[in-house]
Amino acid sequence: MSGTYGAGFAARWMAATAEAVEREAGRLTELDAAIGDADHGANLRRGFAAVADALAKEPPATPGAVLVTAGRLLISTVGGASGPLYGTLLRRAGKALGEAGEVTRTELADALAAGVAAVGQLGGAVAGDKTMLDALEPAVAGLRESFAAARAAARDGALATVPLRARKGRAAYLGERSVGHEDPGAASSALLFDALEEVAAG
Amino acid sequence: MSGTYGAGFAARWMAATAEAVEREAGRLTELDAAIGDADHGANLRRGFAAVADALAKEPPATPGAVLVTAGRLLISTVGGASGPLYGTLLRRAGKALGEAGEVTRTELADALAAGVAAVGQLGGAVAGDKTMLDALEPAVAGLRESFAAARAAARDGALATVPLRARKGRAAYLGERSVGHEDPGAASSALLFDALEEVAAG
Amino acid sequence: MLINVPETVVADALRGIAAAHPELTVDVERRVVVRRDAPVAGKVALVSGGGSGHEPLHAGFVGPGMLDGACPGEVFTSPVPDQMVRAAAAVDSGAGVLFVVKNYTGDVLNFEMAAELAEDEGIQVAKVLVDDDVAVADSLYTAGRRGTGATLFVEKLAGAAAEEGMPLERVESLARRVVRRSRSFGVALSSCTTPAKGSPTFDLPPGELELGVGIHGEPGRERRGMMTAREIAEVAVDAVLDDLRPSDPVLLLVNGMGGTPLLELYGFNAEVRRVLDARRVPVARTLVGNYVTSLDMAGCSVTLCTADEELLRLWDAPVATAALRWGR
Amino acid sequence: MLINVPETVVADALRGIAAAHPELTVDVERRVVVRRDAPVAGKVALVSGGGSGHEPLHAGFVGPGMLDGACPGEVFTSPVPDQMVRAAAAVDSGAGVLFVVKNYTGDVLNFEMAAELAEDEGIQVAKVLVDDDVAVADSLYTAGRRGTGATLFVEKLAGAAAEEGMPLERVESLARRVVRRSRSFGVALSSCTTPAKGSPTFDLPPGELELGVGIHGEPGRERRGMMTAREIAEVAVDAVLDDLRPSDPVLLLVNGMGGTPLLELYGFNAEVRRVLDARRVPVARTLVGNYVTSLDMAGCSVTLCTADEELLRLWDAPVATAALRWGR
Ligand SMILES: Nc1ncnc2c1ncn2[C@@H]1O[C@H](COP(=O)(O)OP(=O)(O)O)[C@@H](O)[C@H]1O
Ligand SMILES: Nc1ncnc2c1ncn2[C@@H]1O[C@H](COP(=O)(O)OP(=O)(O)O)[C@@H](O)[C@H]1O
Ligand SMILES: [Mg+2]
Ligand SMILES: [Mg+2]
Ligand SMILES: [Mg+2]
Ligand SMILES: [Mg+2]
Repeated sequence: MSGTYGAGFAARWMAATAEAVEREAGRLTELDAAIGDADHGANLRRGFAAVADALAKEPPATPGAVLVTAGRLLISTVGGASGPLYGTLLRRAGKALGEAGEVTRTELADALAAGVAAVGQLGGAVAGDKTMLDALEPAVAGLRESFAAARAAARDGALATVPLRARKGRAAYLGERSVGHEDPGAASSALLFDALEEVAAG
Repeated sequence: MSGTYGAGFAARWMAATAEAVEREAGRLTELDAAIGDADHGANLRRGFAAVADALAKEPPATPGAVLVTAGRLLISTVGGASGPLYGTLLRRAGKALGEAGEVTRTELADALAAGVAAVGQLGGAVAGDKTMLDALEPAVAGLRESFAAARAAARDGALATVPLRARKGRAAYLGERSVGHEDPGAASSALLFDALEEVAAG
Repeated sequence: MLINVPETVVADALRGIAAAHPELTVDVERRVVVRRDAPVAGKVALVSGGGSGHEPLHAGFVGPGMLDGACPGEVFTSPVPDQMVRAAAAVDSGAGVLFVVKNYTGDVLNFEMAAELAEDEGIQVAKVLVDDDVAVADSLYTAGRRGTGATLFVEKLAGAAAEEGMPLERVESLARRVVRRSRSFGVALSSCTTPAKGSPTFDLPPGELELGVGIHGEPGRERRGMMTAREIAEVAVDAVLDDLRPSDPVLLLVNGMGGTPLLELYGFNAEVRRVLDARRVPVARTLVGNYVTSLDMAGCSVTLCTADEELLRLWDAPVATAALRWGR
Repeated sequence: MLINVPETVVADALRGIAAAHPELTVDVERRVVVRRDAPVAGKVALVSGGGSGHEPLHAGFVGPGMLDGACPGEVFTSPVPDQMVRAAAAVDSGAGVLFVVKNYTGDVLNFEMAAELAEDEGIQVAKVLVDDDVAVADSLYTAGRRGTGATLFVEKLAGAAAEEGMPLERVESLARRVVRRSRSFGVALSSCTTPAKGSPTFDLPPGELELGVGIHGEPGRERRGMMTAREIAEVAVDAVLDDLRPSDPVLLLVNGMGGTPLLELYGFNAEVRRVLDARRVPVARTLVGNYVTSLDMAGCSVTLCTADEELLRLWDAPVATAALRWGR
């Protein structure tokens, strides 16, 4: 199954992410309460609600424009660490997609890889630091295979943060005490790829 | 059994009261927490400890002087409503005893009656207002009969405050919600007469 | 609790005040705080005091333009007459002393005794009784209304009057005017915990609140299920306005009980203002903060004082205390 | 909680700030607070911001002698670049803007983006990063130390420097000097409760405490059984002095986390002073109060800043904000 994906698809992805975040906001906040400051759910809910709203009102014409718009809006509405990071992820991915009206899964994976690299550069984290990168990197690698593989890899990556000791973000302040908890940003990244697979599956 | 009572007796009375208050401070504070501000136990403990201390260091020569000293010290160390009221009770009673080296139970009852009247005048409360007066008045009446009767009357008077609605003191702010609780000042007044009977019984 | 032992809480705090405020003279032993430059020649002096646990009231209000001296009692326990007499003696310049007394049996009785003793020592003493809390029935057959937030208005305005050089009887009558024109209503969202008891004075399940509370952790007149800030503002403001019909713009104190974050207090102020606007009560000045507190209690109170030109001038007059400070 | 709904807490507070402080211009919609007289001709402007829930930080420090503008984010969430750019544009007189940034990933990233955008708009921007919390390991491989109490020192001292007319690069280097010379350590006696979560961020049984906490309700480095104020003071001061060996008298901030009564804070200050005396660290100035808070969290922090003559002069310089106010 290898079709192409247009602006409608990208918009549905964002809408599905908004729904997933809305549904899981409580869990994300609980995860953040354990090793952070208990706002991750509220942050992403506010941001993706704004994204879904804007995209519904004025649907951009290309998948790249959808992601750039989403990224900009996240930066303008989320705040915290996750706002600039998720915003950069999507904005950079959108820019990488260029003006194309339809893109392949591989092109999407390439674009997201550029986005993930930008997140790494911006936040200074690397894999294993117990951040969203621990879900994003494997997810993008999986996406080269299939949407389902991306989803599974994101989930696994998120769960694999549990035994890690945080070296970046707020959880790093806890030192050893951060061990044993799932990173909230990794958990929300998994939602992004849940939504992507669901939308792709129709 | 109708002997006379000297300065030593009065001092032992105050010491026994200090012990009783020390022992019951927690209960007095709990009573005050329910309808007041949770300090009655600490207030009286501070005051009677100072009284017992001072009397042990410099024992006055007459029962009257003992009570005047105790009253003055309560005024200087307790604060709150109970400080001036208990202080006045003992100071006025001590003054009423005059210079006598030994006094009878009846003379003590007369003196305490004067003290109780002064408390009424100072605080503006009357029997039934749910204050220490509801224990003090019957106790002094009982004292004309015996120490045991005084003790029993004080206890009964204190317990009889439970169904009353407070009209004076801090509990009055609660209105109807003051009903169903024993008045802390009445409860501590009962301790005073417990101690008196115990000391008289030897 | 951030304490050593319950017995030394007040003395420890006084040592800390002394360390932080060289502009105050603190007698830790005798529990008296006075402004360093007291007595101020020719000036009427103001002395207040009451139980501790209401900080910054009163010691935080000692300084030019407000109190000359304060006597902190044990937590929630009126100070003793000895403290008040000592404070009066330390601040009296010969122009007399005004005792600012919150209307609680303990405070009233102890200040009364102190006034007699001070007069015996040749100090001219006047007293003003602050009783602003409309949650409490005021009659001869009760203890009367409690003194709460209006104490700040009385101390600030009478303090400014004294600083201007008014004689004792005018400062006293001004203070009474402020009392007459001020009313408060308080709400608790949690109990407080006194050091002596070590656990909450009353049980208030999260999600419930007590309407009409005082500042001593005593329960209020009525328990309710949780209300929004908007609803609480309506109840509090209307309770005050039932008793006080302001003819002039008001001074508004939106006071925190100690445990309520400033973020919430400011949000509450927005709702209070909305209600006052709806009731057509103009607000001349607003003060938002934790000023007349009840240890760590969560909650708030609203105090209104009907101002006039003189009171506004006195409000705006310079004040330089630990907790209230403005003007030159 | 004294709120309407969690979603409007920040907007409600801004309406309340606007109502209480006519000397501030509050853009509730866009979440920017600036001093009414901004931009001040020829003066370098200071802008800070961060998550809400730390009040009076930062909006309470806007005014002559301190900040020109503040951007409050959601509770414990860094504001977004749009707010910062707007604040910078509102306060820039052409002399440039200093962003005062607490070292948290979110604040750093958002302020970085804002700085780029502001420079695109022709505003000269400098940044100072405040990272004073010694409870946190500082290395390239961590997020670095958190910014806490020292933020107050930076905003006050750099604010005074800007008010004196120093150019941007001198204000910036002064701010960096203050950061270099400041260290903090915090202790929690309870968790805080954010409006969004509605229950305590972490469970802390009464009688236990968390050492080395920040100001976002995050747990600390270590949990301990209850300690006395004296013991806590020793741990906190010694943790700071391990990292900062003051050569000169210090500025001391004894800060409450929001839920600790002032009575206890002053008592704690007495113990802090005792430890500093024992360690022969002279204290030049002391500030005690709830300034850099964590909603309703009970607890405290100690911040020291090694002063010098210039810093003392700048500390004593007049300041006129909602929460800090002295001098002419
Ligand atoms: N430097 C970083 N690089 C990558 N991801 C990070 C970094 N710092 C934090 N994060 C991610 O952000 C998440 C927290 O987001 P959020 O709670 O919304 O922001 P904040 O930490 O500012 O409260 C963390 O769980 C982590 O996955
Ligand atoms: N006006 C009064 N007349 C007589 N007794 C009073 C009066 N007011 C209060 N009391 C007594 O004082 C007791 C409270 O004492 P205490 O708790 O020590 O002082 P406070 O009420 O100032 O905290 C009450 O239980 C009551 O018995
Ligand atoms: Mg977070
Ligand atoms: Mg009491
Ligand atoms: Mg009391
Ligand atoms: Mg956050």
